[in-house]
Amino acid sequence: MSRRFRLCVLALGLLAFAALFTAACAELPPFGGDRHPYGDRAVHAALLRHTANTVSAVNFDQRALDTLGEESILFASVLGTVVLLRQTSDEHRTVPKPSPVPDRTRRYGLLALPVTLLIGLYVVAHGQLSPGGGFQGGVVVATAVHLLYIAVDYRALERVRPLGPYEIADAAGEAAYVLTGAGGLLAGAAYLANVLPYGTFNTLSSGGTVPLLNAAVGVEVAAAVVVLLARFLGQALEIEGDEDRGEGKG
Amino acid sequence: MDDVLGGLALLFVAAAATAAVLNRDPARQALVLSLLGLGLAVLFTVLQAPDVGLSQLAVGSAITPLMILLTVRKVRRIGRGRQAEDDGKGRSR
Amino acid sequence: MNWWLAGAALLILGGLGPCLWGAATGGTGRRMTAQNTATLLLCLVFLLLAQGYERPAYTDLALVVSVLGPAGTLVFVRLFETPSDTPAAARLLSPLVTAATVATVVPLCVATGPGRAMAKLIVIGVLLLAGGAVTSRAVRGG
Amino acid sequence: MSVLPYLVAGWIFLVGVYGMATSRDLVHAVGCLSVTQSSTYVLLLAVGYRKGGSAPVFSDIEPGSRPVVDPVVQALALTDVVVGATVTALLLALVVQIAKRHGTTDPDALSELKG
Repeated sequence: MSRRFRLCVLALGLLAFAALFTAACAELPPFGGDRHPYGDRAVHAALLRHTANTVSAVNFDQRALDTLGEESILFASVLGTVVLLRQTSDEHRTVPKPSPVPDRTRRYGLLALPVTLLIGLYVVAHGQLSPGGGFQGGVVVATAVHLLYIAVDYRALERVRPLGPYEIADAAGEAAYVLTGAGGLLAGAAYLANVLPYGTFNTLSSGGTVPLLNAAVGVEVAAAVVVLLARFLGQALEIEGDEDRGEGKG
Repeated sequence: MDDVLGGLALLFVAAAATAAVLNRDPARQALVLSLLGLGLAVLFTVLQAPDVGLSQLAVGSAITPLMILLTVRKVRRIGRGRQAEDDGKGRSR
Repeated sequence: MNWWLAGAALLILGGLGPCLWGAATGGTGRRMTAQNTATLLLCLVFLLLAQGYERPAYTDLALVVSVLGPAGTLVFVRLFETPSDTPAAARLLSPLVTAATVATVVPLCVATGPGRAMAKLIVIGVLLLAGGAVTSRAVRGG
Repeated sequence: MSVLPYLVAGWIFLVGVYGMATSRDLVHAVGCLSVTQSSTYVLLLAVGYRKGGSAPVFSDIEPGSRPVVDPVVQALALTDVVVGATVTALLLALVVQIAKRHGTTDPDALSELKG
């Protein structure tokens, strides 16, 4: 199939999609409309369960099973990446050259690390109250750890990042979510049902199981991103293919 | 005022998406992608979805560019390794 | 008419728009300078939006940008292999951003009044100024 | 204004697909995929928006004091943003593998290699 022919097929497909999509837009409810039956009911249900951030309530209470699915996709893709980027037998590790970083950047990195970590934990902990939660806060925490590579040095990062515990934390986060859900079964309700007392509205302990599931997701996401980036960093900076690989295969 | 803000954010996002696709060099694309992430975060906030905006910011500002740039570096290193290998073979023949 | 939202719209149109143009075309140094300026201005946009919508909870976004924005810029500084060819005008940008930060945070502090919210605003302002000072030097290669 | 958000979502989708189909570098194609992905977030949030509404987060406002937008679509988009990033990582890992095996990331050169 020539490139020209392929472009023609592509143009045809894109034009057809554009035409159909524009036609569909005309039939969609108008932007900013006042009718949101699902939204109104979700807000009502979240307030009944004393969860101030209704988005977290939808994620970790009303549709907690969906989030378990999403979390499993995350877990599986991390697993896949780890397998794909592992060191194979025909590769060896080299010690990366330290790259010069200006003193000013180094100082900033060391000061910003605890601040970023704190902000990440704050975002996770307040997930059921204000915007934020395990998914967002976990990524911020993982970014904080990597400030060591970005602003200081790769070897400084390696010292605070023994990979084993992070891999265990990743699995433990996923397991904690599943087990908290099973707690619902033990209490005689459905899987992932919100069985804990709902607490006082707009306090850290409100929302029943929402803060627990939120924290489990936070742990998993943070550990997952650290593990992911560790693999990419290892491949980009340390692992090298053997020179005689081509001859061995041929 | 809401309409103006929303329109501006939408146009910014559309322009950033187009620019991200038209920058064919992956490293430079990563830079435009990070701007697209920032634009999306503003758009989500204007659409009153700060949770999603926060998610987009956390992922788009540092993690995704870092992964793309590390991949680019690895791919280039492989390319250089192959080049050196081929040169070596050519000389020995 | 809400002046805070008008300010945010102005920043998007006059600040982020040109930054996108700068980041999508030209040499590497110019692109990184534009990206850096965009993250710093973005933080101000979030502060203005939070005030304009009367939702103090939205300032969390500004708080996150004030640390992750500089971190993102440092990623690019660290991993771009080509030597920096920063345009001379980049020197003028960092005082401009500093002035814009002060000009945004101070009126916001006055509008919120003393309390926890004001402390948060000041923290964001300080983080942003520190991050901006470090990253704009790093982008210029110093 | 009433259909602009939908049209922008459609445009982002189209431009992302165009980029993927014409890409000469797999890393670039993965970047285009993440552009395409973001069109779904724009569409979802546009559907859930309510004019004059505010975020459905009641840490700083009284419940019922202001109209709020739809939290369901926000929850859908929120998790996918982070999960999408890890899927992007998986795709990038595949690209690294392809580069190791074949020494190129140009899809056209790869299909020539195959036959």
